[in-house]
Amino acid sequence: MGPILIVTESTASGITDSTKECVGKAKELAKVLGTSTVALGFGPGAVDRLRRLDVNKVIAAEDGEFAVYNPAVCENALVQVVAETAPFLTMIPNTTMGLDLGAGLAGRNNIPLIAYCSDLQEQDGKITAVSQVFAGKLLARVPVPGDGAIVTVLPGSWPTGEETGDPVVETISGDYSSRMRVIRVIEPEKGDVDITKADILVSVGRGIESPDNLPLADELAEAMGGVVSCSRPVVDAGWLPKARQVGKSGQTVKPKLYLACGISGAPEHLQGMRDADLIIAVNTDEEASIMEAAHFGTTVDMLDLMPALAERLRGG
Amino acid sequence: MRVAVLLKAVPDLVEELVLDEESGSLQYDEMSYVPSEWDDQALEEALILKEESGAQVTAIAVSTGDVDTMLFTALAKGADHVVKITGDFDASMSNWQQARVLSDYVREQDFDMVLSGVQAIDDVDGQIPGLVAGFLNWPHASVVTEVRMGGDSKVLLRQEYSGGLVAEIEVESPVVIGVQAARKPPRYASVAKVRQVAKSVAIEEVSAGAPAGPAFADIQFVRPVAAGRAEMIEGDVDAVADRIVQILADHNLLRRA
Amino acid sequence: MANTDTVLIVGAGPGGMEAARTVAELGKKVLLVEAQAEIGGTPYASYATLTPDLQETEAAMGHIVRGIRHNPSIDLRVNTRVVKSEGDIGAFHVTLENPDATQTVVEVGAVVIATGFQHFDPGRETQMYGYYEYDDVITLVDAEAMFKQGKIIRPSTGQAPDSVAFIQCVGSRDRQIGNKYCSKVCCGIASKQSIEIKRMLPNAKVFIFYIDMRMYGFWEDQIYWKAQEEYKVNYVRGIVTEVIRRGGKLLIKGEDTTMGRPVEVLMDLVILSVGMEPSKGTVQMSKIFSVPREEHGFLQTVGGPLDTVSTPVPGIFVAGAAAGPKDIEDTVSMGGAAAAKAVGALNRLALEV
Amino acid sequence: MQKAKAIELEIAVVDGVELNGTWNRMFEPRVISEYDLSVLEEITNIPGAESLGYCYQCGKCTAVCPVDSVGDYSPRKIFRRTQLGISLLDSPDLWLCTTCRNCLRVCPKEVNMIDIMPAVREQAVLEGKAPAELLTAFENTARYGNPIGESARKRADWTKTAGVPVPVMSQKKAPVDVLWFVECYPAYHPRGKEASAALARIFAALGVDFGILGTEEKCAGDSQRMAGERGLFEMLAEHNIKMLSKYRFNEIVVTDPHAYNAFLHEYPKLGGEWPVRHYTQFLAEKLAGVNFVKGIKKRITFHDPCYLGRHNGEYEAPRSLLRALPDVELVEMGHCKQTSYCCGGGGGGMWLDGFTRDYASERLSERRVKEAVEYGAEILAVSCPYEVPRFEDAVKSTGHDGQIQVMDIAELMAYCMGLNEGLAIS
Repeated sequence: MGPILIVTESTASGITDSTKECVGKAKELAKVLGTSTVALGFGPGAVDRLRRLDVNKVIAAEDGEFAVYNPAVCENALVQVVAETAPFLTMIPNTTMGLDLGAGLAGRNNIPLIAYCSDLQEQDGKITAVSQVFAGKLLARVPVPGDGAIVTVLPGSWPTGEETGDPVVETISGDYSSRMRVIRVIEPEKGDVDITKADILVSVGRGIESPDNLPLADELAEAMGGVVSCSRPVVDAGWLPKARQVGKSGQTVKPKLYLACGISGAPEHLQGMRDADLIIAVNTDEEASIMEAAHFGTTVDMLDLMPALAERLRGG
Repeated sequence: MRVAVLLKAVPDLVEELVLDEESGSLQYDEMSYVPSEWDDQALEEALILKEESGAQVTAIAVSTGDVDTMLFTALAKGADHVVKITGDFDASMSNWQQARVLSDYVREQDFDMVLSGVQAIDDVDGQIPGLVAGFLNWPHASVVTEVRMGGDSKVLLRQEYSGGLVAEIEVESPVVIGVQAARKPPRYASVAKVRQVAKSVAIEEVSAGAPAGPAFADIQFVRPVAAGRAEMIEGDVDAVADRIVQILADHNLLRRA
Repeated sequence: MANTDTVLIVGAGPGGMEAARTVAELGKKVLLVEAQAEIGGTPYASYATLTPDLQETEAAMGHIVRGIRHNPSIDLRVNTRVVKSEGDIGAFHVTLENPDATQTVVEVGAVVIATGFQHFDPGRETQMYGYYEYDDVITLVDAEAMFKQGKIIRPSTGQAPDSVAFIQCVGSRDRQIGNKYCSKVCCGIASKQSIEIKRMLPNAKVFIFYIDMRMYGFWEDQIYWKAQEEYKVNYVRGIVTEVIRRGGKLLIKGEDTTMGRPVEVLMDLVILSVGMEPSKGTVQMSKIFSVPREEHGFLQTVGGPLDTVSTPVPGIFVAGAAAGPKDIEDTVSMGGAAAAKAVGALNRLALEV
Repeated sequence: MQKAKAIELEIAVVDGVELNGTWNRMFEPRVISEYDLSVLEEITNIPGAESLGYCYQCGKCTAVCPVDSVGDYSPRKIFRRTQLGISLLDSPDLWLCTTCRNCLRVCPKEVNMIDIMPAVREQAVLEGKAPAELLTAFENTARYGNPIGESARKRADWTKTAGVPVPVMSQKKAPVDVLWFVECYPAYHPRGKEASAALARIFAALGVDFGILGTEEKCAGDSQRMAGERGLFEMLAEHNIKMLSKYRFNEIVVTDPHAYNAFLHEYPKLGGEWPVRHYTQFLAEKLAGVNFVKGIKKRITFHDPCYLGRHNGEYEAPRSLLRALPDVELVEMGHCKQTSYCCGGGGGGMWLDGFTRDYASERLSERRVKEAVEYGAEILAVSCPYEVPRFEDAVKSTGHDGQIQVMDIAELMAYCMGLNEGLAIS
């Protein structure tokens, strides 16, 4: 059986959590399958970044062409590494990189692809991948074929692995050039709030009562690493700009967490947020229709809860 | 510049997905189909390119069901030409197989660029453009939010990464692009216009054989644990706050230090 | 000794002609005196079509004119002026100046004055519309002369205009120039002319700048609505006060009062909707027959709205625009009324005698 | 003094430099330097929009236009702006009209916004110039048969909550007296569903022999027509006519005045001609047989739906129902019957709240709720399914929660008949 190959991803602050989750899972699976793990990393400093990963082997492609992430160049390198190492599983975080490389590799090397994977389960030496299909409305349980597969893994699927390894380090170089060239990478502008892009939304409704209470929401959002959004009455009152409005006449959002505070949940509002992964509703009315859409609900006063929650999250 | 836009109809999630809970198989007959929303974005970006640079836009769909309205709508929106690939296909046809059929057609034609939605929600491989690019061995970029013409048959792309980072990419055609979003919201084709097009323009039909390729055996579908009505968190403010922190931790939503 | 058989009618326009026909029909003799060579008056001489029905003037009035000429009861004297009058009802001794400059005295029982109006002179005093400076500033009357030729052109170039502006109330409703009154017909005539222009030049842009549109009775839908709805004539509330030459065109300046914004727009042709003033003849007849003029300068009548034709002088009646701004309908009606009253006065006199 | 307004372009390029927002601030030219009549000509050449050119600026419409009362809009102003070369096709004015017909009621020149608006909007939709949220409603309607984007299969799900059998024609397989055309908001909106359930119970109590189309029914489409999607309207009408033609019934009863309007005036043109009544008309005739068991000791006012009242002349039927309710005191608002003001939902307004917000000082529904409160009403009774959600929202946003309730006449009637115990009249 071939090794488990993890295509690693890193940002300015180092290896991503999603990569570490793959590493942890790969190690667990390799152990029961009796195979090894290999991590492939791109870009300058890849050797240093991957040196402590808990894998058996690290392959680093550091040279000039890898100075910035270039989908076609990385795909060329990956195709070669896969040809040489013949992995059983190729795991890639299901980010832009995963969407670039997973399908491209699958097509070029004729390997089945399982995307939007949220779990890999082992039983009797067989691996079953769980893939989110139909926008998460269903999960597909896919037996990984004996010849292996490529899986692109949704961030947040597993706990992150530890960086306590001492792998063999190999660097590769060659002609991976492509007709594709990255001209520049642009940093996001600071201060712009696009609630459709936020993973976490602290959304306030009429229950905020007064604009004087908005700092409570701001502080909570900051503590959670999220952004403040709202329902229409708050915009109508002029307390928050239109760009923050969730709902039929505002934005449609699909965050990982939607914390609805003091929002009753008019159908027009639900239309804009019902696809959030996790919805927690804070509303003194247990019968409010937001409770139908929410996963968790509470009837405590949002104005008390927000600071209490912020304090815990800052403290943690 | 000839641009191919690959369109796919996917099950409409507004309708309940009907599942045989015993066998874990999907009841495809019970589904109603809508154009994949990302394909709509790809078509829009192609039409913007047409307006900017006079590109010739061909919309292509594999006939896994009724795709005519989708193709007529593409014409009504401004596509120059539409192609339906026919064969012994049905709604259960995998993305892999569709990508095969589409790439075979694209290879024979003289397209400079292939645009399609970055995601297709109805299959485990989830992505037509990457597979098509792989089969064609053309360069490919996903999560693209802008496509423009550069000089010398070059194409300029904007690719988005998490955290709001954006890369500007230049690529010599031919290229395959997985479109996340067009620069403008997809345009609306009025019903009158679609009906008029349907009466006056014919869809080109091209037949294809059944594609071979990796297929997953025994995919089982299950419903995620149903959310239903909110689980009420009881207790005073402190108890509730503690519980919410725990829920966030369970969902990997706590900020990591 | 009284002459109860003959009515003198001064002026052979629509009012005078109708008075003459009516007197003749009522069995009296008519002496119809017209200073011009032709009869028919201002509309017949100057207007290509009539307001409000856009009938061609010749077709509408020709048979009336011919009827007057051939009526045995009507003694028509053209190129003839009234120069003097003495006596009273039943015995007016009126001196006529014949075409050969000789004078004749006639005796008549009653008189109908139908000496009409003249158009306001747009060059006068405060009116700064450049009528005498710019070829392409014309009046309603000039426009009618062109319509008679079957065309409308910019006099400066001989070409058809692309844009035409009517300016309403020129010479009317203005205390400073001494004409406080509304001339009554110009809104209708401008609308009628705008329809004619659009018929000849469907692509021309035609504007009417107005203070208020004064469309009496049926004129509202017969001309105003028709011009706007069928002929796409543009009515803009707010009067133009300045016309200056810019390039080969005319820059008109005014205020669009509906929008509350100034207007400075280029036009090819500007048509001044000039109003009515008492004609010279009317002023002279006032002196000759000692009929006082009312405060606006027209012949005075005594009955207010209830008697529109009797003057303060017994036996002397007035018809048409000699008594104030009138459209043709009013003028003709007054002609009939004045004739009836004149014949009636003579009949009463005959009974007394 | 009226000052010239500042205008900002989203992006202005000056010497190759992009200037956005306040950096390219300019002032609207004060002087009118051209009357670009091509624009007026373009608009009035659209079949149906001819009468815009008839306006003679009397201003009667401005006085009665509900939209002008919250903004700067009226047919007179539209004509003048168009005459000055501002194209209605590109102007937000095009989407503000709710087709309430109050202007046409007073217009001496019969400038007919009821014809002009759909005609010009249709052109704008063709040119891709319609607001996005409206297009979403169109797309939903085309796809699901309802503008809300709810599952077509769930159109009859509300019947489960009715508590009485609601026969669906395809299952009943027998002729009925009354074919009840339910419409979208009564089938899907939570408050609409409550009113539908109440009406079903009233029908059952009165022994009405009725049936519904269920999932065979699609939106009647009248508001989509008024909002500029005639093609969509025709598609829906063809579908509904085809479905209705399968069954035998004596008359159609509709919940929605917009559907009433369509069945009365538009469907016959497409071959679908049946006797049709609004449910208030139907019930008003049956009042003698109604057994009221309790009263409502409240002051109730009635909001006339534009498409029942001004469009189709029915003012009395809903009032006769309200007057019949025991203990009720019916009060009239200043704007009532012929002079009633719009709730803001008609002519596509239902799907343009986000757009309209930027051009109005408040929503029309808020104006109306304030008026109802001003006249001392404790219950605002309605008979159009657009209105319960609109007015309930407005009650909250104007701070009148607890002071006035919004109820469909069917809900009130069912309550007094002892068929609506759940209704909380506070």
